[in-house]
Amino acid sequence: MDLRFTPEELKFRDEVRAFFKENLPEETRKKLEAGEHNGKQAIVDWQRALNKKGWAVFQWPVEYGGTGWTPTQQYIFLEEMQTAPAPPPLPFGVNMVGPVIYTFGSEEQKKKFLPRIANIDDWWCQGFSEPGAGSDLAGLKTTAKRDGDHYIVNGQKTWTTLAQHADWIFMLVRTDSAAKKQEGISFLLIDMKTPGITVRPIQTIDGGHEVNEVFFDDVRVPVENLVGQENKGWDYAKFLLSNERVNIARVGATKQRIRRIKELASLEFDGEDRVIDNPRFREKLAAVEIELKALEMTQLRVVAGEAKRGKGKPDPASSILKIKGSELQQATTELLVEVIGPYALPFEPEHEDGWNEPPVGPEYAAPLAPQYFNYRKTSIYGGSNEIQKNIIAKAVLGL
Amino acid sequence: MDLRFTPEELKFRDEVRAFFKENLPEETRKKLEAGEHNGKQAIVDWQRALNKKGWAVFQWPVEYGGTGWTPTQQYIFLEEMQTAPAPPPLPFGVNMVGPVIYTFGSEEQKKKFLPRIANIDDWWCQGFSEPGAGSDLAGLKTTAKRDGDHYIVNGQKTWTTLAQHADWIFMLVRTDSAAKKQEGISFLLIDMKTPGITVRPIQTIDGGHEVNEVFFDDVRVPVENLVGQENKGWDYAKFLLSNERVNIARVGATKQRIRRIKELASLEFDGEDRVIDNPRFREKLAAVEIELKALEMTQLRVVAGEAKRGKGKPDPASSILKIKGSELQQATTELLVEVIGPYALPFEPEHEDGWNEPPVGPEYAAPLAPQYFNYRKTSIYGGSNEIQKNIIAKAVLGL
Amino acid sequence: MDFDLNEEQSMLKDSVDKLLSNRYDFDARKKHAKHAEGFSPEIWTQLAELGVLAIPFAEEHGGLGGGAVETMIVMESIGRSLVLEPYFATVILGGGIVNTAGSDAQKGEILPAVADGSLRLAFAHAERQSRYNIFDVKTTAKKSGDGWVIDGEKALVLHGDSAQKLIVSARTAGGQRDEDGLSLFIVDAGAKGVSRRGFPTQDMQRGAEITLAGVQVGADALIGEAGKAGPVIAQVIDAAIAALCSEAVGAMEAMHKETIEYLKTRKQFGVAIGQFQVLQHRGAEMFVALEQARSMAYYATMMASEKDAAERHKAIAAAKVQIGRSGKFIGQNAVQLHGGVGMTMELKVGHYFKRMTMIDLAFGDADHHLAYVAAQPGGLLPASL
Amino acid sequence: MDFDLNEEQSMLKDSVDKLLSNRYDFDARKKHAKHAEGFSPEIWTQLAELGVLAIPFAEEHGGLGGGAVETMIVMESIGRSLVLEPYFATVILGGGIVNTAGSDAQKGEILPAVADGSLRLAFAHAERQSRYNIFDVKTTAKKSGDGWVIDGEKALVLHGDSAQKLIVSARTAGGQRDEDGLSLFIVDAGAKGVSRRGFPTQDMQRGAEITLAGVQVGADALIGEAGKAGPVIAQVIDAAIAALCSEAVGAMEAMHKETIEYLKTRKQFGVAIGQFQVLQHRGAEMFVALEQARSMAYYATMMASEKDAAERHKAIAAAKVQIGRSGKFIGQNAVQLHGGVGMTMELKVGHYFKRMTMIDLAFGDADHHLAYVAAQPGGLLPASL
Repeated sequence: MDLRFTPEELKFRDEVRAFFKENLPEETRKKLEAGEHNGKQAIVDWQRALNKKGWAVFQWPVEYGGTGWTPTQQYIFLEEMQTAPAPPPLPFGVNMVGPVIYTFGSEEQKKKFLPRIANIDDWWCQGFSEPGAGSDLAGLKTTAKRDGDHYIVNGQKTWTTLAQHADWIFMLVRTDSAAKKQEGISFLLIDMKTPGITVRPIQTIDGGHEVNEVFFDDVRVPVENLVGQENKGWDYAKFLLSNERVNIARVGATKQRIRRIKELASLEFDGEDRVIDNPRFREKLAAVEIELKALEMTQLRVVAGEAKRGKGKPDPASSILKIKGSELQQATTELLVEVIGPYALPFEPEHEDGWNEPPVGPEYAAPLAPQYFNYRKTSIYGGSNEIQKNIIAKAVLGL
Repeated sequence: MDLRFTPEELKFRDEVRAFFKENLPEETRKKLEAGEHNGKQAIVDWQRALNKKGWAVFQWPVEYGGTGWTPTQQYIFLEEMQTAPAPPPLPFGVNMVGPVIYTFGSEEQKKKFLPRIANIDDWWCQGFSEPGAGSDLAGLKTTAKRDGDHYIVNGQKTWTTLAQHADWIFMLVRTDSAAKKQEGISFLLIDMKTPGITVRPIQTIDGGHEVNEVFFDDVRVPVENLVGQENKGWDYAKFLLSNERVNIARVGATKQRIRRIKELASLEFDGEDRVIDNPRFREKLAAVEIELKALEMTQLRVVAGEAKRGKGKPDPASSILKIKGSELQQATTELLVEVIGPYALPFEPEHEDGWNEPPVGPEYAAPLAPQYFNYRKTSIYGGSNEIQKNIIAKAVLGL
Repeated sequence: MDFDLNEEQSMLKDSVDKLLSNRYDFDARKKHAKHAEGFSPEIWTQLAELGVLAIPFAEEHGGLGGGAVETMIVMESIGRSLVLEPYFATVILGGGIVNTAGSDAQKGEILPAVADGSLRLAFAHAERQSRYNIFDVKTTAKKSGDGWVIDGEKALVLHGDSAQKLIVSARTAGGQRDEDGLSLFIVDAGAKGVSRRGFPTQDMQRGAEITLAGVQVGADALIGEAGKAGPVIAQVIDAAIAALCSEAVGAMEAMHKETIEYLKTRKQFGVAIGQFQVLQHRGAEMFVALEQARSMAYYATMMASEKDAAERHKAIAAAKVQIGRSGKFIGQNAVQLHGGVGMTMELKVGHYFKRMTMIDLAFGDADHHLAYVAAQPGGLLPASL
Repeated sequence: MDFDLNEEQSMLKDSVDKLLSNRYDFDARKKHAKHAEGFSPEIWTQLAELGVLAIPFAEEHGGLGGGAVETMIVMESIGRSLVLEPYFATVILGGGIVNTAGSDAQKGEILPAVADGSLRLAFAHAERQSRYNIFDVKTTAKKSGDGWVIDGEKALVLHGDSAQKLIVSARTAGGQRDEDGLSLFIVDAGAKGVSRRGFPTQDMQRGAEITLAGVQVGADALIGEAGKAGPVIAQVIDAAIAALCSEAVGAMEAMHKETIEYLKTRKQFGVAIGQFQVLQHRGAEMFVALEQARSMAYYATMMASEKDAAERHKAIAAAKVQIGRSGKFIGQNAVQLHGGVGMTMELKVGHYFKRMTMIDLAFGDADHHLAYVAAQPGGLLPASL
């Protein structure tokens, strides 16, 4: 048992840190730091910079462009990425559909899609959730009916993040309505330019447009875009979802946000004292820091365990990472609102899109309340925290 | 809408307060204030003093010795009693079996038992809970089989509070094993001196002896000790339990404990500062005080509603009183431990029974940790807080 | 002790509830918000016609002579419907100040116009640095001939962009955070030297930054005695917090109701999600938080007219703590139990959540008021009877 | 980064676990407690035979040269079995001080005797007034010839009633709460002027009040340099807190396991109560609290040997906060989910709960340490990388 990073790991960390320092555009970094969203181009540019370095799909097998890093190295990379802060490579391609394609896809699919995912030549989005399903993902109703060498897709997806930028969507569709609900599902790849697809924005309570509804009206999809076998899509989805959980704790991002809290709380005054000098505020923040330190150790334990269990077999205890990770993300966005206090009130949606007017109050205030509202999603998406507790109760505690 | 006490109510409060001041023995008061238990004799003496004044069974109908007070007056009386603090009249007689007897009992039972309850000539205890039943009260297994003009009772009761002092026990027993579980239950009154009854103490984690197991081995009970009709006992039990909930908030007792916290926190030092001067401690205490003020208002609303709905029809919202009431009792016992800090460590069970040796550390320390441990019961007994939330969900929210 | 409404109060409640249930559903509200003022002038007129805008004022000033309970009734209803109209800014804050400290002439001029809906007020008081300290004012008013010249910048003025008259606080003496030395003035929003920049708020209301540059007002603009406005401001803000507590209870009640309704209708895994015990208990815990908040809103209502300013403020602060905490718990869980759709602008629940967040931050958040209560000798409850 | 035990560590774990699972079930523990010393001398001997008492000491002093991880393993096991024997008082506290600051002669005399089980120590340090300030010492030691005379009263000395030697802190210079001016002495428990009054503790262990009235010790009783013991005390107490964190994790783990087991077996309303989703989630929340505590116990173990005293103490304080909070949550809920039987002395769960309560209060409760972490410049995480 040795609970410290090895010298090699520390050297690796320095290398990553140096690369970020030299290559991450300041504009991109600052937006993330402020709690704002980066636009499409900034995300594309940054992922291409990573890809040039060979790091865009670091977690993939080496033959498809991966790095062969140990789980600990991967952890260090993500931690540095989040604390920089730098935008992560677009997860829908890199973390979601990419691994499904190289694990279950045809050789043609691998050749066609994987390099373009790494270089973000295709912007992918995810078509899993449906209005009627929610946490009961397998209750989906979108159908794909075979018609010669095409599937005809009809139905509706929702919560489709950044679909407004997307070139492709990966989908769960029902190909056998007679089968039990998990057994009639297939995994399709669909070109977003195909006729019959309509994207409708969903405005979220922060005033932003991050998610969409996507409607499918007799959309013709070539059968070669089926991944793996027909009616086996649920297995691929489960594989995908378990990958998704690995980085869900977002320890680095929360660390970065804690730095931001300290920075802004040193700028805001309550009478003659800075907010950061209020002992009660400091204790609330320290309590979050302590839980975060514990979560970081928990994450390292899961990572170390994964190194032993082998990839793709996540620890059911990783539900802890989702629960605590989202709680701490929410706690820190809440503390930022507390710092800014009454100046959370003005709503400046134009702020992010390059508003030319001066802000109402301090320039850092505008994104904070929307961020707090937006982050309520973290305990809902990716399997709500209630679902995570069900998982722990069943898979870990045997209840 | 008028949210203040009337002048008449304030006058009544002063009268009650003056009576307590003049008649409550200082020794009895001090024990309660310190978080210790009063012995049998102190409880008997005090109830007899109340009975002499005509207040021991204030909530009963006037014909049986009650006062005819309004719900608000009753509230004021209880509040004054708890803040004095004075011991309540023994609830097993006054609040539990007494109302069952005058509502459902025979004339003979009324004549025989009610005056003796008021004057605590009989010490009653409650035989409802069984080891196998717990929150599922109706799952009880103790049987009473008719044998001529007697019932033969066999089985076991548990959590029987102060059975070690008891002259009589009121019981739920199963008289029809074939019926659905709520429908085969009867309500019996049993003389504790009857052969075949064994009382075994249960030691609780605070080191005290408050509760007992009571075993029944072929205990012969005259049929005239059946209350109401055979197999209707569940109705009487529900009636009894709904009465029990009225004073469950214990706002006055928690107020008194908050005074005690302030007193002891002014005596204990952390370095050069008194514990009471620690802003964090003050905020924790203030947070409890605010919740308690809210609970007091909630209780007044329930009381006012009861005045309108009529007695014996408790508001299902009164589950709030149980939940918040127990949480605040627990929070205050926890704060007392925090005040005394390391001096919670010594265990001095003899303390209450008139130990002659000096205490380890401050004389007020010994009862505090045991009180904290003991009060964990408040979220368990009388329908656990989980059960209370079930009740709210079903009866109030319709879920 | 009586928690029931009397006949007049019941009638008031019925008439306000009826107006709002007819004219203030979710879609109507969206339309109301699109007016230039950020609310519907028509609804404002209807509120005036119902007498709602006249409630707290004396009959001689066109008012109805209502008290804190009547205000509570209206504010609860406003909270339930997420009303955008500037009742709080005009009647409670601006009207409250004139009603509390104005001369007979000022009352006679202002209050009837407020009551009949023709005059809207805003309270231009807070400044960039003041945060939750209600006496932290840098804006100055200097004697100039018979009148005064006011200079300064006011921040986050609720509905300051559409009010016709502003009630402006300014320092005529004393240090930046002294209670002493504050004065209040009635200033025409169109007066020379007044510039306003309106903005939308997170909760779909309106606010403004207001600059006062050499604004000249006459002697008759001064409300009450020069330098003695501190206690007036404190008293009106305490009453305003009590009103906000009632609004919050209305919003929490509606949000809780919608959530329970959603639990009953939304199906997952083949059953209504309200069948899941964990969600049942969450609903019950939200109910407990709601009722505790309601109790403290009643307490605030009762104590808003307490003569002893220290006792009054302690009670109001305690209520604000409870409201803030209950509101956060109920709001966050209402969104959570709705899941994804709770995150969208398309359901009312998210709007309630945002309004509750802003109410917590108005005039001091829960932590601010908790620290106040904790710092009082003896805490909230007297240390000995 | 490696969270696995090496072969020797696994063997240590197995042997301790085996001894305790054979000899330390609930009934055995009750018997052990009935010995005059409050624990079983026989078990103590067996721990010595296993080498457990020798772990942290160098081989030249009869030790095994183990580190913080080995201590963690033993303390977790002690926590799981609620061991009453004075391992913590003797090996971690008393032995820790001699091992950290003792002269070669002192180590040679004391440590082998600790390791072979023949000598038990107690750390007579805290006083009535010291609460959680580890430098608050009024007991004095004055030069007297070659040696010293010690006067003072020590409070709440763990296992102080049965230890053969006491490690006594006393002030040789400085003010009552100065880190400077503290000294440590080895004092025979039977020395003239030492009087002890033993008492049972809430968690079935033993403590003592110890009076030192003109106790004379030789020059060789002084540990390290006179007046320089402050940092030694701080270091050993930090290591002791790390050890307590591990004990707490053992206790929490066992308590959680018993609770889950109870949920699976206890039936109500015709089903195992573990079928109720609310109780399932509570079990899951306890699991999260347990694993977060375990993570911080690891962190404390890692940081217990950190050279930078300020960094070390900050990390230890953070761990103690997590342990205190997780312990309270798990303990209270373990009792709650057991219902009535959880309130009785007849089940182990209540004993775990009480032990966790006492661990929270030992060397500073969660609030105390949270305030410490909060007061550090930059908090727990560095403000900038």
